[in-house]
Amino acid sequence: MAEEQETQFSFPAKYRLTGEMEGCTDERKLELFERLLKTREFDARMRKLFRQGRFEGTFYSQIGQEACDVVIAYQLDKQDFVGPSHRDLGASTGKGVPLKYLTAQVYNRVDSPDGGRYTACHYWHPEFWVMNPSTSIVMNWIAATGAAFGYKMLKKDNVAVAFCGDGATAHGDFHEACNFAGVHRLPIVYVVQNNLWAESLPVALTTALTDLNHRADAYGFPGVSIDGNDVVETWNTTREALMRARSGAGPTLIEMKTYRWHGHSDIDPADYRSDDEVAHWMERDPIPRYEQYLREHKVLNDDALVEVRMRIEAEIEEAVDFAENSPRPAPDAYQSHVYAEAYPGFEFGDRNPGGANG
Amino acid sequence: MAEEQETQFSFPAKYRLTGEMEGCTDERKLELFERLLKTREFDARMRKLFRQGRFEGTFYSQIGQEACDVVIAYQLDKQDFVGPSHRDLGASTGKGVPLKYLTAQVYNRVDSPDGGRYTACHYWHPEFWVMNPSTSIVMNWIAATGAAFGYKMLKKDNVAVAFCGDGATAHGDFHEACNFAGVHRLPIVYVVQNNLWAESLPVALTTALTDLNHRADAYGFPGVSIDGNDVVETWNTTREALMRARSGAGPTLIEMKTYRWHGHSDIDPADYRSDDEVAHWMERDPIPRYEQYLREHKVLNDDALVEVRMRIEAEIEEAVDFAENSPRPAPDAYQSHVYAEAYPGFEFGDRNPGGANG
Amino acid sequence: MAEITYIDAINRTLHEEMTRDETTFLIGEDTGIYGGVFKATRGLLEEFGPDRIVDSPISESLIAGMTVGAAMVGCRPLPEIQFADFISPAFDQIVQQVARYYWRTRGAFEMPITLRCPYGGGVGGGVFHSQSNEAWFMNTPGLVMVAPGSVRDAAGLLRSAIRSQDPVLYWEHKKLYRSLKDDLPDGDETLTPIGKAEVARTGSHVTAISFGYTYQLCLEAADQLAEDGIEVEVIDLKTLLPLDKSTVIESIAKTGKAVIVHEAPKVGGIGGEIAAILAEECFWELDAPITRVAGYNTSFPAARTMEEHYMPSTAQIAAALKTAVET
Amino acid sequence: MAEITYIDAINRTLHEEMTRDETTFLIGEDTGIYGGVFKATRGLLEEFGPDRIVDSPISESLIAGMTVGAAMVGCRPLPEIQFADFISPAFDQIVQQVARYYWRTRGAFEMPITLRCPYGGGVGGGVFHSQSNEAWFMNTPGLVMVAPGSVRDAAGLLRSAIRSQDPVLYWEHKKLYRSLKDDLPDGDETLTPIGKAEVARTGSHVTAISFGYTYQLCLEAADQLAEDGIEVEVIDLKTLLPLDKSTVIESIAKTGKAVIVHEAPKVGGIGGEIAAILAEECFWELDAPITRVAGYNTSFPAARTMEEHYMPSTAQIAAALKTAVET
Ligand SMILES: Cc1ncc(C[n+]2csc(CCOP(=O)(O)OP(=O)(O)O)c2C)c(N)n1
Ligand SMILES: Cc1ncc(C[n+]2csc(CCOP(=O)(O)OP(=O)(O)O)c2C)c(N)n1
Ligand SMILES: [Mg+2]
Ligand SMILES: [Mg+2]
Repeated sequence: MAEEQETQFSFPAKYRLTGEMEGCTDERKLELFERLLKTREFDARMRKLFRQGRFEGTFYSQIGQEACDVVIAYQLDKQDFVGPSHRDLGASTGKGVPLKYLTAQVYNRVDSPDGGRYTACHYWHPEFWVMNPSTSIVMNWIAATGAAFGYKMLKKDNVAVAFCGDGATAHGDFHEACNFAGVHRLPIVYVVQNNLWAESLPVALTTALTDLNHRADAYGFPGVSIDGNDVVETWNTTREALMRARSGAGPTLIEMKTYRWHGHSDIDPADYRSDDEVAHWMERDPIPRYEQYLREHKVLNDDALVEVRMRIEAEIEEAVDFAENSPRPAPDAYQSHVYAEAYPGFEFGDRNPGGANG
Repeated sequence: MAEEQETQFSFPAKYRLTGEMEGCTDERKLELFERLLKTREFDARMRKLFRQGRFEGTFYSQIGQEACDVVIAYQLDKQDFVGPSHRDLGASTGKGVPLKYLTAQVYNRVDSPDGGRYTACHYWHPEFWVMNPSTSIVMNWIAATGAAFGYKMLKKDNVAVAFCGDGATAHGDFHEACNFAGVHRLPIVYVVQNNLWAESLPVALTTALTDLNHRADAYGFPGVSIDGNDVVETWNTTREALMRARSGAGPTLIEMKTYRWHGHSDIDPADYRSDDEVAHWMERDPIPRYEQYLREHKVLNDDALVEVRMRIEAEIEEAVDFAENSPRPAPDAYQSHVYAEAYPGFEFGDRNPGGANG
Repeated sequence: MAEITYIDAINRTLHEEMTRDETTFLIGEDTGIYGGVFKATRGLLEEFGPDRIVDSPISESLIAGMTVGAAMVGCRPLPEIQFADFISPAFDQIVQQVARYYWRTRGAFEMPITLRCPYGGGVGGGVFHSQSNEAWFMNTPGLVMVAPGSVRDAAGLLRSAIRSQDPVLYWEHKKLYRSLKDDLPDGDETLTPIGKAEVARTGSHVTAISFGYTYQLCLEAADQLAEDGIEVEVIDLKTLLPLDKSTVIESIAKTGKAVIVHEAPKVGGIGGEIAAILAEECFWELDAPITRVAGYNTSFPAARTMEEHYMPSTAQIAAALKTAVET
Repeated sequence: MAEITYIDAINRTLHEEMTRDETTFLIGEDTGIYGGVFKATRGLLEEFGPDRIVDSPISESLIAGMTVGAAMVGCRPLPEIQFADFISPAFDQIVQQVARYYWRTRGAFEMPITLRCPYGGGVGGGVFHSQSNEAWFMNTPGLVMVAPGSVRDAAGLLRSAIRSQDPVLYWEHKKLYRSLKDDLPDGDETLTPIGKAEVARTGSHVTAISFGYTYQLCLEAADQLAEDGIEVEVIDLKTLLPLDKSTVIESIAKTGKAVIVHEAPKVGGIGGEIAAILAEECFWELDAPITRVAGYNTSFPAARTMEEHYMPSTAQIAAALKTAVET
């Protein structure tokens, strides 16, 4: 079929992946592939459902950037802390959060981890230690730094991983978090996904730097820039950074060069950028590049791919059903969990005392 | 006399100043010396007066760090913008603000530029374009960046200079300002005075860096670290940075290694640091080093020094008299200039309507 | 004379005022190339170029704070915060620097800054795209806040704010952007006075006090109640800080009853300040408890079912007004 | 049993609670090596070491915000802001993240965070070392605020705050640090309940409602007025958010008159919320206008002459109470 052909041969030779994935068994290579593809397919399906008006709000597509967070999230222990940003679907799928929670989140339904009160499309799950991301840019960076501090203080072996975009690196909180982590050599890996744009802002208006790894030069820990669409390089770099963090050697900042294929959100026509630019980056699609690598290494063949696709298809189908059948939250369901303790004077409020309230 | 001897021979040979001060006439070298010495003597006198209880509040001594801001401030045009921090006496004295305004500020008297309403010891003067510094660390950094933007937008030839300490570089606003200035190549020079301490915080707990010039690596403009107690090096480095700024080439960040001899403020015993450390830095006192340089270059001799000292003494005497004779502000004098425009509903407040108010 | 929307009134006024005064510049996120996420700044980059229409990095503290230095050297800055929800990183610069600098310098430097701030719920955005944060700034002398509730004032208050020598937070309600249309004559240069509330509808039974989107709901509620013979006086505050006390007090002298309406959570909302003024300065004129109809004391929820529940409604306002009249 | 100061009560409670719970840690500026600029954290570094007593860089946003992640993984964080004036750079993290995270996660993560905040004027510090900023946070559901006005509560509220599962801003008044001394039995483990105000002195003519330093002034004013036969009921709010409405309302039911006292500027101060509650919920019990005695609507001035003028005084409070009684 045409699609499969495309995934195998559509990119120029120079984008062919080479080298070894350190310490990665064939089995895990394949599982990683499945998570990547699942992330892609899930995202594509959500976009379609959004255009069909099946859920409200908007949708932030991550297509094109999957390798940046799936690859590192996949390597984490369940108790490791993940601080995703607004586009980090792969932080959840990479770590193995079942898709049904993610669809329920997108649909803002009762069965999302927050019961539909928090923003759609902000994927998280408390049991998987993927934090509820902050819409407010780079707040998660500070929170993840705090988690890394907590692990260190409590003498736990876990690490934290935080994600942000190129645009987010201009925010004051980016600086305060990195600086603190540098001073205290916290067990954390910072991932900056440089997709060249922050909404409509070109990266040249975010920073005078060409390579964002130099942000780390200000904090006294290593920074490195890699091709975030190269699963092999991403694997090896993140693996090393995680080992550094776990060994007590401190933080690493990794700039991953990547690209979002679609608009900032799905209501953004993204006409601030050229078709050529988009085409150039689609050629560097991380998934077919990795697929070919797996085929070359005899880890994947047509049969296996069919199986993988079927499993993904089934999970997505089920997850969409789950969300669509999950009730919309009761109108006043948000009136809980403001405080953990009870206070005599606290009231949610009553707009029409004595009368019928809505 | 003993003091003079000391200024000439008390520091080790390795601290002897060498090289040329680019583009600086002998006359200006001498005037610069006078400003440095004036800054020192003024500060010492204020410390004495504080211990005598002649004014309230506290006092932030700058002794030891004078070269860091006097040298650059001295080179500015009157319309150039200066954003000092809480310790930057030299930003005002260097730019030529008459001492009487500074004593009046320290004494919080009517004749200070703000009539005693703003914090003592926060030297500024609107006509000399030394902004009213923000006690809140590094706020001036943002304001000066805004001024540099303004100059550029309005196509004025002026530049801005901002000062902060090592501790301030950890603040988010430091980052946002530098980053923006880098993107827009603003006409600004950023001076970080690394005096090894931020109150009681050693610089190693502010940053994992050894040299703070690397903060600039994150912003894509040059950073340089110099001996801030070496007037010659400071002159040449700041001169070049100012030329860069004026020519449109953008910002420079200069880390000046220096030391505050006394406590954070004059109520701080500073017992968090060793006597050895203090002694080591007193040996590197910028003023005698520069004095000897001037003597070696035949710019200064005993007679000239006596004259300089007499002028300084006289100005300080006069300035102290001025402040001490300046009235304390009327109790309600702060009840003005909340708004520039008139609003029918605005009231300063009246605590006892109908009764006697205090 | 053409009908234009609230957001187009903003856009047009920005064009006009930036043409009028060459020292103005606009800085914000996605305000240039994109023309603003709501298109409020559409066409400005093309007209005024990148020196005056600055697409800022994601640095709200810088956006708000850099205006102080720029104003000092002679500019008239027009910063924009993309969503009111993201004004909190700029809070420090606004309350400590922008608002106080004129006072701190005893008048040496005026701060002619207008910071635009799209706020409010009802647009399906969840907790970070729905907040009404005006109350955070009420305890900040030196700051002015205006909040247009009509197309005329969207233009008139913005024009006044830009020409003012004081720092003004201009609260524009996202739900009014395209839902509100009105005539705005070409070339109209109306300056809505800052610091003055307006009795938008007269009535003698009860006073509804509001601003922005909920002011429109108050008008609707007044229409509904008129059918029952209840005459509601509706006050559009327009300026939130400093509040126009006398207009409100005069109205209460007439009606004796006050219902204050806003969207932010009730506790700590600006309704408290208004109620306190009335309870202090026209206590003897009041003949019923002062009621506040406001947002619930929680964060703003995302799912549509909950969002609808959260927003004050015309029916609830009408019910509160009726209860007050029947007291 | 020994007399100790307000600040020593804080210091002692920190020692005790940090000993009791090994997941606690303290982070702030100059809190370790220096023992705090006011010495509130003296001796903690020596006792608990640098892992648990963190001398932070000058990064208030980090100080406040990092506690969220730390709390999630099992810590009980005790951040300190050096002066309340510098809480504004942390405002974003506090109101958007710390206060809302429990709600956002529908209870998945509790936020047992106690942020200490030295506030208030009268110590000669000028505009950046004198502010009373509590009102900024009043519109933030999810946040708790306490403000001890006595030595007992300095300990008792701090202990309760630290053991609470909610994020608490703990406002400690700098002027009370050493001016207030009282008995505090060794080993005392009193937990002042959060959310409860206290009728600290009973009276039937008028109610003075306050907290912190001005609560002490209210007690003084009540003493003075007692000599004229005026019986003032004094309420120490203790918790500012969520307010204990019923204690205040009950008192007004008795006295019919309310004078609210705080140091922050009057407009937009928390007195507005209290007045609004009274005007809404016990309107019929009121028989005089509600008065607010508060800071003037300007920034806080530096020179001593002006500072003294700015601070509410016992005489002014007494005068306002008397006026209310005579109404
Ligand atoms: C504090 C804050 N300011 C502004 C926004 C609005 N906003 C949401 S995403 C975004 C751009 C983010 O760009 P980048 O960090 O590069 O991430 P990307 O969207 O490219 O993944 C902006 C400005 C926000 N969410 N938070
Ligand atoms: C935002 C803010 N936080 C904290 C303080 C309190 N404070 C005043 S000076 C200072 C240390 C500053 O250190 P540094 O920047 O190195 O300057 P130095 O005093 O050494 O000149 C601190 C923490 C402040 N003024 N502002
Ligand atoms: Mg991006
Ligand atoms: Mg320092």
